[in-house]
This record gives sequence, structure tokens and C-alpha cells, in this order.
Amino acid sequence: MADVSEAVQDERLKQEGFATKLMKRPELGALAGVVAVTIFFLFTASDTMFTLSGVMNFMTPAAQLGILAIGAAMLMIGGEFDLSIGSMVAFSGLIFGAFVVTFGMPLVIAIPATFAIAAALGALNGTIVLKTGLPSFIVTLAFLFILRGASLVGLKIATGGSTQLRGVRDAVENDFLTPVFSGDAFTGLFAWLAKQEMIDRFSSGMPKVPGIPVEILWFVAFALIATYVLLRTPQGNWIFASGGDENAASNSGVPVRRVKISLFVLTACCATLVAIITVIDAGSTDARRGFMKEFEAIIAAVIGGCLLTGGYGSAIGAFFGAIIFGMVTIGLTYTTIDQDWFQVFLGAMLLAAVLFNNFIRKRVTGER
Amino acid sequence: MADVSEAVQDERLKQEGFATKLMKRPELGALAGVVAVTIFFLFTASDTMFTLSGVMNFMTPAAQLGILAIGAAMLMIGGEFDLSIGSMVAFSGLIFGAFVVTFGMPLVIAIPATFAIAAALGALNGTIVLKTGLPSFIVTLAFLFILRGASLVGLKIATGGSTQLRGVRDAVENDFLTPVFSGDAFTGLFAWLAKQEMIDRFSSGMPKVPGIPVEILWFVAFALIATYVLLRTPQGNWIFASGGDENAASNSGVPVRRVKISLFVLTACCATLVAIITVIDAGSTDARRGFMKEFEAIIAAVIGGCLLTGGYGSAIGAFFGAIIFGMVTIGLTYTTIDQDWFQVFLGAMLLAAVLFNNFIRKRVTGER
Amino acid sequence: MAGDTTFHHGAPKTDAQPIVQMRDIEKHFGNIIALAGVSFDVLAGECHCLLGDNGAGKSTFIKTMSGVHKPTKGEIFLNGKPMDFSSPRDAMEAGIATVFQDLAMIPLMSVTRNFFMGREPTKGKWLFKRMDIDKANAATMEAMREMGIKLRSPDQAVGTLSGGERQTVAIARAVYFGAKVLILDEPTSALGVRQTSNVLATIDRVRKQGVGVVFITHNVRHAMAVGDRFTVLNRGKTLGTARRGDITGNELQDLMAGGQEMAALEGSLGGTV
Amino acid sequence: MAGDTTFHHGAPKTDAQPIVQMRDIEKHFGNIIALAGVSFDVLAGECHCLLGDNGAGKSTFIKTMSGVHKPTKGEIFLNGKPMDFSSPRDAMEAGIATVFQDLAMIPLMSVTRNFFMGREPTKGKWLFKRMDIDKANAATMEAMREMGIKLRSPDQAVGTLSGGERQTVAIARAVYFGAKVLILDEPTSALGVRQTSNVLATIDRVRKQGVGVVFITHNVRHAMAVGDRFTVLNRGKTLGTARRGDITGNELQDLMAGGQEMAALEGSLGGTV
Amino acid sequence: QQIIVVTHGQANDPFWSVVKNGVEEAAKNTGATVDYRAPETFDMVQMGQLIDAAVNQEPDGLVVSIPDADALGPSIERAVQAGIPVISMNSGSDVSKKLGALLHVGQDEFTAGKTAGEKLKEMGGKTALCVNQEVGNVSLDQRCAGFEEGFGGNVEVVPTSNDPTEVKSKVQAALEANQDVDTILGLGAATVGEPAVEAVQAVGRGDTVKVASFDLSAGFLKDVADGKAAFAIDQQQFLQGYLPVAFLALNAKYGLMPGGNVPSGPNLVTEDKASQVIELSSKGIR
Ligand SMILES: Nc1ncnc2c1ncn2[C@@H]1O[C@H](COP(=O)(O)OP(=O)(O)OP(=O)(O)O)[C@@H](O)[C@H]1O
Ligand SMILES: Nc1ncnc2c1ncn2[C@@H]1O[C@H](COP(=O)(O)OP(=O)(O)OP(=O)(O)O)[C@@H](O)[C@H]1O
Ligand SMILES: [Mg+2]
Ligand SMILES: [Mg+2]
Repeated sequence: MADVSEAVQDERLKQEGFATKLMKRPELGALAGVVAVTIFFLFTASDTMFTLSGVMNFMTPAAQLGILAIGAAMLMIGGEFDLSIGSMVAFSGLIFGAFVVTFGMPLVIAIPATFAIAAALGALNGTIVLKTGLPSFIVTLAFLFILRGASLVGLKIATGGSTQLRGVRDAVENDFLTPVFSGDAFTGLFAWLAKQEMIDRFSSGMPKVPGIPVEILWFVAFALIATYVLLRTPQGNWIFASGGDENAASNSGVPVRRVKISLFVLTACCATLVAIITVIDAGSTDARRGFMKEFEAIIAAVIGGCLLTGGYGSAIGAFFGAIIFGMVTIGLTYTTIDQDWFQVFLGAMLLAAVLFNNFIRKRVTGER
Repeated sequence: MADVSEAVQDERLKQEGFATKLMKRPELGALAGVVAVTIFFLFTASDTMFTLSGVMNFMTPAAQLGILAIGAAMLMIGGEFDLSIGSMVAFSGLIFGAFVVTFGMPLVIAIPATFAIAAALGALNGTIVLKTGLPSFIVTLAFLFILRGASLVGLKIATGGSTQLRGVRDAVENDFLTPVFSGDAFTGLFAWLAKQEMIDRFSSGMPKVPGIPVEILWFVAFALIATYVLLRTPQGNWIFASGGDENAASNSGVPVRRVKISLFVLTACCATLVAIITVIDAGSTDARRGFMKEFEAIIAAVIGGCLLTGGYGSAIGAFFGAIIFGMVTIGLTYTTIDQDWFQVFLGAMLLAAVLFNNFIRKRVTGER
Repeated sequence: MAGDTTFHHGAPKTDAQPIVQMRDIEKHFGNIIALAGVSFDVLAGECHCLLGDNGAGKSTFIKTMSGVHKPTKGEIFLNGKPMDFSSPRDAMEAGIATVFQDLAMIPLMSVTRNFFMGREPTKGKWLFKRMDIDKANAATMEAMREMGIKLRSPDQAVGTLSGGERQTVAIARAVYFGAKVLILDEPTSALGVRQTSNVLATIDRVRKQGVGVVFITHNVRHAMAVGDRFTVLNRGKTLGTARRGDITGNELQDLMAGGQEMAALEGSLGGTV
Repeated sequence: MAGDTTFHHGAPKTDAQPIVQMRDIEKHFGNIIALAGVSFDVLAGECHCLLGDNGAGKSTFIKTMSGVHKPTKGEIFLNGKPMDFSSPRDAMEAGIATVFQDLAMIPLMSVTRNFFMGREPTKGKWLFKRMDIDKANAATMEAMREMGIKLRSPDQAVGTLSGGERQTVAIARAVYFGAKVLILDEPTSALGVRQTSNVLATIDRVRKQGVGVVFITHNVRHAMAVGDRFTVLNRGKTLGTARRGDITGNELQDLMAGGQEMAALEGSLGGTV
Repeated sequence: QQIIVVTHGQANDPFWSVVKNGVEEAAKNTGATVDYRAPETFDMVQMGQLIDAAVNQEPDGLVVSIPDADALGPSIERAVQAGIPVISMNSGSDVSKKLGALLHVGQDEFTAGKTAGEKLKEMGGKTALCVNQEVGNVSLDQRCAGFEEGFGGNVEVVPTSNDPTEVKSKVQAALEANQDVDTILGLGAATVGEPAVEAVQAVGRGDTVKVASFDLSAGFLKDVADGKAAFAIDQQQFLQGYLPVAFLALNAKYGLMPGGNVPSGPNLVTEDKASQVIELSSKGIR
């Protein structure tokens, strides 16, 4: 430790403010984007957007996307892509729905079984990538199509012809695990707060926001765990190393194959978690679930500062990236902008958020 | 030259067959995939797939995709992405349609004007990427949304509320430039061949194939020119260098910025060419045109051997990649496979084609 | 070939069993033959120098030894037992530490993270087992200072280090973790005067601790300073092995130049290499 | 600081006007100060050696000279006129050729394509202006052979070359295109005996042709062999400039080690560096 | 006999999967070999190519939907010229005859939208949202346009994706942002209708906001039956798949063909009828 403090006194170092130090972390750069977007909406959107219920409203899709985005970010840091995430959401949803509805399994069996199947598929993805040396882009792209198609076929088999499998909510209603994966947490607290008139409530006296949707808790918890793993564990170091330079990492003794396969398994499991949450929440699953989510997850990760080339990025960045993306897509509905212009604004705001983040970071760190 | 032949006699070189030398070229690796896919369809598809009309039928979409894919491949070799290609197809289509239908311009003005606007947008993309140092993925993603949204808005303005602009065919019917961008070439030859019963014809006596669709000619010509530029000109060398290592290239005196901006302009122009061809051919344009084409173009380029990290790939590879993709998507409809299974087969065949290509290359070049 | 007669083929059959023995290693890359049958061994406590012209195959050879390449032909014995490393990690676990010529560093990662990459120190138990960052930082700074480099901060990205600083990190890392065999591929090429003498001193020190060192260099003086045996490669083949004392610096220099006559130099430059 | 007294500050005010003159160059990276005011010049026909410990700032300094970095402070004069390079291409066009320490090569590209990168020879006119591949291949093989490397084929990817082969390509390239100033950042670090003497001979040759050479090295003998003046950097500052003959190799060596005492070495190693 | 069906709706689209089920049932009943094909997205250029591919196989009958007469016209005319009997379905009733199709089975999207609009206006709506899950898909855009015309009041189009969570959040946002909204029309029951009902419940405006949706899904029908939603607009798209195939099969066998177009909808499913159709809907028949 003596060395460190000594080094700080090195005459070849300029003094560096606390803000500078903070902003240098890729984790926190993306925060600037969130702030920028928030300020924009504070001026342009209806006031209801930043009420408690408004915040929950945009945080719910952000959380679902964010769980995928953090998985995608970790995989990207590890130097690979998974384009099959979105299809995996549909496929896991089908598997889970079939387990619960068609076979009537209790959640305590259905959930681990679904995760196991997803993990096996993730491992298959990873194994093909590593064994053949093909780019993961192309391998997982194949799985994008295969899993999407399999979901359709499976749904038709499970339902006898429809593309929507229903009845999940009824099937799991009384399961003790249901509250972990769906609905709202802290409902008691919120009801109490509403009684004290500390939060908005309906005329019936019910709180407008019954609680915190569980996906938000999952999202936050996962972001914290992922950050901890990336920054504080040997495994995190291996992920950065594998993505930074596969050869160098392998030559230094990092078990690159194991790391990468684990990451593919992780993204598959993230997709499954989202699938389970959304399927229970919606009570049904259909063949289009998760459509284009792989894309959005990668977008959120890149907004959050991940490099497409691997080896650089952060889970917290993806966390904020997902929030930016969620805020912009939902937030524009709160404004009076003609919705024909929706995509124009979506694009412009994403660009503006990232530019702002970049500008702040450059100013603060004095990069040329 | 003496050196080269001397080097070949070096005792540290094994003799190498002609096939090996050929297969080492990334250009030709993708050919193996085409062969594999052809063999598959020879066994499974209706015989009509490989008749003249069948071939023209799958080559037409392949050609349209291929023009985009070659542009995307060159940009990828140069180390950047353009996710706005697909939206650019819609946007250019709108601009072109509006010029022709709403303003009644002749093609000789409308086409250059459309290209000019597209080129300006491409240059804008490139300038933002280079000025800000943001990843091109995120910048062009913003343009994906912006241009898609602008097409919608523009269409509504141009048509007074509809998202479909019609009447292009009537407007350009008598323009002398129309045959360059639409319809079939060599129609006279084909009619004559049909008369001689050398090619299939309908019972009415018309040749089943009236000619070679012009997009196929554009596609082939563009592939040849792109290959020539990449392999035989200084500019091609600069593209590889810029994508291989931007710093090293710039330090060696390659005008990296100019190269990259030109490539962005090129992809925008490719999108515009496809837009003009399809708009004249279809006689209409709508807000969904080119949807997901950026993605398919990148897929075709990657199937053709381009690296996502830049600096490696070929135009001919993208050429074959587009043919593989076109053959598989259209070819599956010639089989008796149920449409529900379409995506499963699409994914599996893409994977199989790439795996086969990879396997052959490894066998031939003896990589470990 | 002036060297052929003066170069005494070293007699390796001595008392000690070699730690690593390589027999008739060949390595082809596609149609390129990089190694055409090379035999080599390292004893405990010796520094065996591997010398040769550029492109002779030295790096390729030590890469087969450290598990990066699988040899196309040939056998590797570790303590007399045949070995078949499937990854550098295997070799590392078997006690072979390597400083590669390209250093095997991740430019985007910090010095500390590179230093401990693959072998991170941990603290805590079970779920709370985590990297001991403070310890790692301190150990890195200390190891670097021992080599004569005073880092500004252990958080600096390796990509922003100077060439010599980077090379020092790689050497310090290999030495830090200890091993039975230490392979150094041109470790001093980018190093300053002070750092170079530190590295040579380090080689001498670990050799005395019983570690077998394989030392690749183009600098005859460095080789003569620490080498016990000298093997010269030329165009993928070995020209033979000599023991210290059996060969002079000048003879060695001629052999290293590929057994060819030295390029004639203007008077002022003679003998400076 | 043993060196301070014995190190004669070179008197640069001579007859010739310097080709490149740099005044009080500073360069900061974020909060890291890499150069804290360095002045330097190169005359036509001289070899000016830039020496110093690892991390002293040598590479950073020559990068400001060759247009890679913009200096944070300070001025650059080319033939007496102030210059402000905005890219390496500008510097190149002004006649400054550089061999960077990291070589500036694209691993995936062939040797020839790397060799001519940015300055491809063409044949044909107008639309048919194309790369003259045969000529480029022949020129590459020839230039490499002159440096003592016999390539197998000009099509081999640079990424598969050995370290020394790669470095030779970079040097041959810089020399091939000619320039008024040639900057070499540790050009001989990975080179074999024969290649090194070729490079030193090349420096000598181009110097005699009136080119100003900036030569960075850690090897005192190489510096003494070809250098006319010697400037030593230490921790981002210059320790001064000496002319050939005003300073001995040993004095220089001490200065290069950062003006500190040499690390004490075991007897057998003394004086080998 | 071989009959080929080319539509603009993907096999995994809830609406079109019902069409496809109709096609399959007709195939089973008539014994014809039937292929169902569609582009992977709403892509008129590719759809034209698929029709060309079908014509190349010279089937005994061709069924097409015509969302863009300009783009598909030449391909359909080529089929007619090649002597293939063509029946159009779903969209394109206005151009069907002109292009040479024998007849049209289906319902015009614009008219259906208009019908829905009129009905909702009748129910007292003044300010409406038209929730479009695929902006730019002309047939969906036409539903909104027809709705606007029939409804007469203030209509805002809300563009969304296929993701139920996002749809729910967006509808909720739109409801919060504009307290005047009293009517919501979804363009797909499963993707938009169900989440829209949830959003209305979540903001506690179930009693003031009327929700209607195109097409059927079991979930949405249940909402209709429970009174949470007003009605669903049913095109009976099963017929759009079944009838043309049956007609063409009979045509090939006996040369029979009805004399005019067959309107398959619109058919409003309201509270009283909803519970009967739930079962069929969850089997992919309605
Ligand atoms: N992956 C590869 N593919 C093809 N050729 C290769 C590959 N790796 C090395 N070679 C060739 O094998 C030969 C030996 O290379 P190697 O790196 O072992 O040389 P070296 O003795 O370490 O040289 P140096 O002293 O310059 O580092 C070289 O000629 C090189 O071009
Ligand atoms: N981009 C950068 N960002 C931060 N620090 C840098 C950067 N580039 C160089 N440095 C620091 O500046 C100092 C000088 O580096 P430089 O590469 O110029 O040293 P050098 O004299 O060439 O050393 P060597 O002999 O080892 O090559 C080093 O301490 C290095 O860590
Ligand atoms: Mg080497
Ligand atoms: Mg340096």
C-alpha cells in the first residue's frame, strides 16, 4: 500500500479531481446520458412521467431489457456476441409455459428445468463457436432463426394450432414461487404509504403504484452482482482478458474456453429469466416474444460504453444504457410530439445521449 | 520477379496444390458454401428451382441483397458498420418516389439528385463517427431510427396521409433511363431463344424468363468492380489498412478519415441503388422497405468471410454470401417443408453452409 | 560456414535428468515449415540460451514448449514423462512459465490485472471469494520496482505504458509466480540499461535457486554473461549445442548470424554489435 | 548524479540550420505528464541519438515530431518555419519518415501491402490506375534482402512473421521511401546480429546522403557506433546534449540509466550490458 | 393438385397463423397439396419474388393477398398469363378483378377500421388511441386510417413493438399524458389488445376508457366477456385461408367457381358472443 501512495506523489502526475476520477470509470459515464435524457423529458414531457407510477412505468420495460443487456454486455466484454437472446426469450417462454400449463409442473420444478434447457442451449452455442472457430455472430445468428422457428412449431404443438399459449397465470396462481418472479414487491409498504398519503392513490384509496415490480429488483440485483463479478473477482478479470486478446489471455493461463462458454450460458439464462418473468406477468406466451431484443440488448450495452470489439465495458454501463433506452422509448409517449416522428426522435435522442456522455467524459478526462 | 520464384524454391516451404492456393483466398472459401447449399436443394427442392426461371427467381433477391452486402462488406473491411442501410433504402426510395411522382422530375435529374442526398447522409454518418470517436454502430443505429422515421413522415406528407407512395411505374414508363434500372436485359435474345425452344416458355409462347433482371447485372458488375478496387488499387489497400489497425494505418500515412467517409458514402449509395431499382420495379414504395436489410447485408458479408473486427474479408465473399442467403430463403419455398419450420431450416442451413465452407478451408490449408 | 568446425557439439549426457526434453520437434504452418526437427533440453539450475537469426524458429520452438502450439511431429518429456500440453494453462500448471516475445498482455487492462491475469490472488471464502486488489496492487508495484521501474500507478492501462515498461511487467509476472522452468523470449529487447542488468541478475538468481532457464536473445554479451549452454537454430534446424567455455563470443556471434559471413561493415561500425 | 559534471552540454549553434527543431515540448495524457519541456534538433547529415531509461518519454517525444501526437505545449520548426502537423501523413509529406516502436504494421495484411501502405506504386492511367503488384512484390523482396532477411514470399501475412522479420519490414519501408529526416525508435531491438549490423550500416549510409537521423536505442555500443550527438531524456525532461567525442560510453551508460547508480550486479555479470 | 398460398403475413403472426390453419384444414379436406408462404417481414419486394417462385412451379391454383397492387401486380399478372387460376384474399378487393384474379375472399382493412370507428363513436368515444404494433405495414396503417375516418374524433397513433411489456407501458404513458383519452383501438388482439386492457386497469380508468381490438385472441375475448374490453373485430380469417383453397381445389377437379367475391367480415364480437369463441380462438381457428 505504501507504493500506491508513493506513486500518487510522483512528479509526473497532475492532481486529479474527484469528479475526474469518477467520470473515468466507464460505469459512470453512461450516467451522464441518463441525466441528459431526464432533463430533456423534464422540459418536454407531461408531468406524470416523473411521478412514482410514471417512473415504475418506464422502469419495467427498462428492467426487462436491462437484464438481457447486462448479460449481453458481459458476453461482449468477453469478446463474443449472442444474437439468439431474443429468440431464446420466446423459446424459454414456450418451454416454461408448456411445463407449467401442459404438464402442470409446479414452479419449483419448472423453473430449474427451463433454466437447465436454456443453459444447455447456451453451452451448445458456445461450444460450436469455440470448436469451429467461426465468429459467434454467425453461429448465434443461426440460433436466432432456429429457436424462433422452434418456438412457433412448439407453440402450435402445445396449443393445437394457436401461436399463443395461455393459462399460465391461472396455473401458477397459488405457487409459492410466483411472487418471486412476478407482480410487485413491498405491496404492504406501498399500501401503508398510500394510507399515510405519502404516495399517489386512486379515489378508491388503493395506491396508484401497488409496489415495485419484481423485475426491477432482479435488474438492480443482477447489475450489482455483475459489476461485483467483473471488477472484484478473478472470473471478472478473465472475462476482460478473454475479450481483450484471446491469444494473450490464453497464453497467460486464462481458461478462455471455459470463460466464454460460461458467458454464453449466462446470456441464455438471462433470456430465460426475462422469459419467465414476462410469461408469468402476461399470463401467456406467443411466438413473437423477445422479437429484436438481442438487438436492443446490444444497443443498450453499447450505449453503456461496451466496445463491440470486446475487452472493454461494464455492467453498470449496460444498466444505465437500458434505462436510457427504456426512458426514451416510453418517454416520447408522454410528450406532445406527433408520434409519426417517434423514430426520428428516438434516434436523435439516443445519439444525443451518447454524444453528451462522450463529451462530458472527454472534458473531464482531458483526452485530446 | 526473380525473388518471388526464388522464394518459392525456399526449402522451408512445402509444395502446395493449386486447389489449396485457390481455397486460401477468402473470396473463394464462400463458394464452398454455395456448392453445399446447391447440392442440398438439388435433392430436396422441386426441379423448377434450378430451371432458368428458378435461378433468376432466387438470383433477383440475392442481387438486391448482394449490392447492399458488398457495400457493407467494404465498410466492414474498413473497420466500421452501417446499420442505417435498410432505413436508407426506405428513405432513398421515398426521396426518389417523391421526385418522380410528386415533382414529376425525369430520371436523369431524379436519380443523381437522390444519390446526392444519400451521399450527403452517408458523409454525415461518417463525419459524426470520425469527429466524435463514437462507435459507428451507435451512430448509424441512430440513423437507422431517424431515417426510418423520416421515411414515414415524408411518405405521409408526400401522399397526404398514406404510408405507401404509388404510381412510380407510370411516371417513369417512358423515360429513357428506366431500362437501366428496372426490368430485364437481353429481352430480345430471350424471346428469340424461346422461339427456338432453347429455353422454357409458357403455354402462351412467352419465354418463362423474359430476360436477365437488371439488378443481377448491377450485382455482378459491382462485385467485380469492388473486388478490383479492394485487391488492385491503392484505395483498396487503404481500406484493408484502415480496418486492420486504424492507428498503424494512420501512422503509415494512410488517409484513414477520407477512406472511412468514402466508405460510408458508398454504403449509402448502394442502398440508394437498391432503392431505385426496387421502387421502379415495384412501382411503389412504403415505409417498411428495406426493413432489416442492414442486418441481412451484414449476415451475407460475414457468411462471405468478413471479420466483424475489420481488416479482413472480400467483395466476392459477400457476393457468394448474398447468393447463399438468397438461395436459402427462396429455395426453401421450393421444398415441401412446412412454412412453420422455415426459420428452423433457414438457421440450420446458414450454419451448415458456413460450417462446410470452414471445414473445407481448414482441410485444404491444413490449419490446425 | 566458418562455425561448423569450431562449434563443439555439447555433450548433454551428464548426471542430471533434464526437466524438459524435446525431441525432433517439427512445426508446419500450412505449407510453411517453421521447425524441421529440433531437439533441446533444459536441466535444473542451468541457463540454456537459444540463439539464432531472425526467423530461425526460436519463438515457434519455445511456443511448442509452453503449450501454445501443438508440434506437428516430435515428443516432449517433462521430468522424463511424455507430455501433451493442450493449452498454455496446462504447461503453466506443469511449472513452465513463459515470457512471450509479444508479451501476452491485454492493452486495455490495467497493469495489476495483467500481472495477475489467470492467477488472481483472492481473499474471503465461498461466495465472497474475491480478488484481493490491494494485495495485487502492492505486489505489482513492488515487483516492478525490483526490476527498476517505478510505475506511476498500478491502474494505468498496459496499452499506455512504454515499450520497456510493458516488457518489464511481463518478465516480473513470470518471475513472480515461480516455476520449474522459466522461458524468456528476447526479454531484454526493449529494456533500458538498468532494467537489462536487473533482468540478467534475476536470471542468475533464479538459476541458482534450481530453476531451469531458457533464454532467447540476439545479444551475444547477454548470452555469454548468463548462459551455461548455447543452442543455435538456423532456418528451422539446430546447428548444435555448446557448453560455456567451449565456445567464444565471436564464434557464437558468427553462428548466430546464420553461419554466414558477417555483412561487411564500414570501419567505424565494426565490432559494435 | 554522477553524470552531471562529466556530461558536456552540446553546443548546437553551428554552421548548419537544423532541419527539425523542437522547443520546450510538453505532452500530457490526462493527468499523466509524459514530457515536461524537451528541446531537441536534428541537422542534415547527422545521426542524433535519443537515449534514456524506460518510460523516459523518448517514444512520446518522437511521436510529437512525426505528427502522431499534438504537443500539449511547445513549438516545432521545420527548416526554420513553424509547423503544425495534424496527422502523420502531413509529417510524412514534409519529409519525416518514422519507424515506430510498435512498428505500425497491420498483422492481417501481406508484407508487400504493409510495405507500401499509404504510398502504393501504381501503373496505368485514369480509371485503370492500379497497384503495380509485381513491382511492389519485387521491391519488397529486394529491400528485405538488403537488410539480411530472405522472405519466403511477399504474400505472407505480417502477423505470421517473426518479431525480427517484422521489424525489418518497418525499417526497410522507412528507408525505401527516402526522407529528409529518418526517425528510428529502437529499430534493432528484435534484430539478429546480421540484421543489426545492416541497420547500423544503413543509418551510416543515409546520414552520408545528407539525411538527418534520429536514433533511439538502449544499446550504448550501437549509439556510440553511429551517433554524432547524444541527447538523454530522464522522466520527461532532457538531461542535456553531448557531441561525439565529448563523452565516453561509460558516462553515457550511467546517464541512460536515469542518472542513478547502476544496479549492483554479481561479479560474473558486470559490464556485459 | 398443388395449390400455393402467398401472403404478406408471417407464420408466427397470430392473425396469419389462423389463416394458415384454415389453409391446412382445406388441404386436408380437399386432399390437395398446399404450400403456405410469406416473406419474413412486411416486404413487398420479397413477396413479389415469392409469387414469381410460385408461378415457376405452375401450380393448379394460386392464392395471394394484395396489400400493394403496384408492387405485386406484375407478378400476379404473370401468373394469370401463365394460365394459373388466382384468388385474392384478405387485402386487395379493389384491385383483385383488374389484376385478373377470379374472386376475392376477405375484408378490406380500411372498411373494417371504419366499421370499428363508427361503432366506437356510437359508444360515445371522442378521443382515441390507435395502437399500431408495426408502423409502416400498410395493411395495419390502413386499419388506423379507416378507424380515423369512421371515428371522426381525435385519433392519435401510438407506434409500439411486439413486446407486451412495452405496449402496456406505452399505452399507460399515453393514458397518463392525455386524460381525455376514452377509446383505444388495438391492431392485434394478443400483441396489443391484451396489454392495452392491462394498462387501462393499471391507471384505474377501466370504467371510462373503452378498448377494442382487431382480430381475436383468447385472452382478449375473455376481457371482452368480463366487460373489460368493448369488442373485438373478427375477419373470420380462417375463412380467408380455407375458402380460396377449397374453391381452387374444386376448380381444378370440376371446374367450379363461385360467381363473386366473398366478404369474410367484419364481424364484431361483443360481450354476449365472446365466451363462445374463446375455446375456438385458443385453438387457432378464430
Ligand atoms: N503462424 C504462422 N504462420 C506462418 N508462418 C509462421 C507463423 N509463425 C511463424 N512463422 C514463420 O516461421 C518462421 C519462424 O518464426 P519465429 O517467430 O519462430 O522466428 P524467431 O526465431 O523467433 O525470430 P525472431 O528472432 O525474429 O523473433 C518465420 O519465418 C515466420 O515467418
Ligand atoms: N497514451 C498514454 N496515456 C498515458 N500515459 C502514457 C501514454 N503514452 C505514454 N504514456 C506514459 O508516458 C511515459 C513515456 O512513455 P514513452 O513510451 O515515451 O517512453 P519511452 O522513453 O519510449 O520508453 P521505452 O524505452 O520503454 O520505450 C511512460 O511512463 C508511459 O507510461
Ligand atoms: Mg522470435
Ligand atoms: Mg519507447
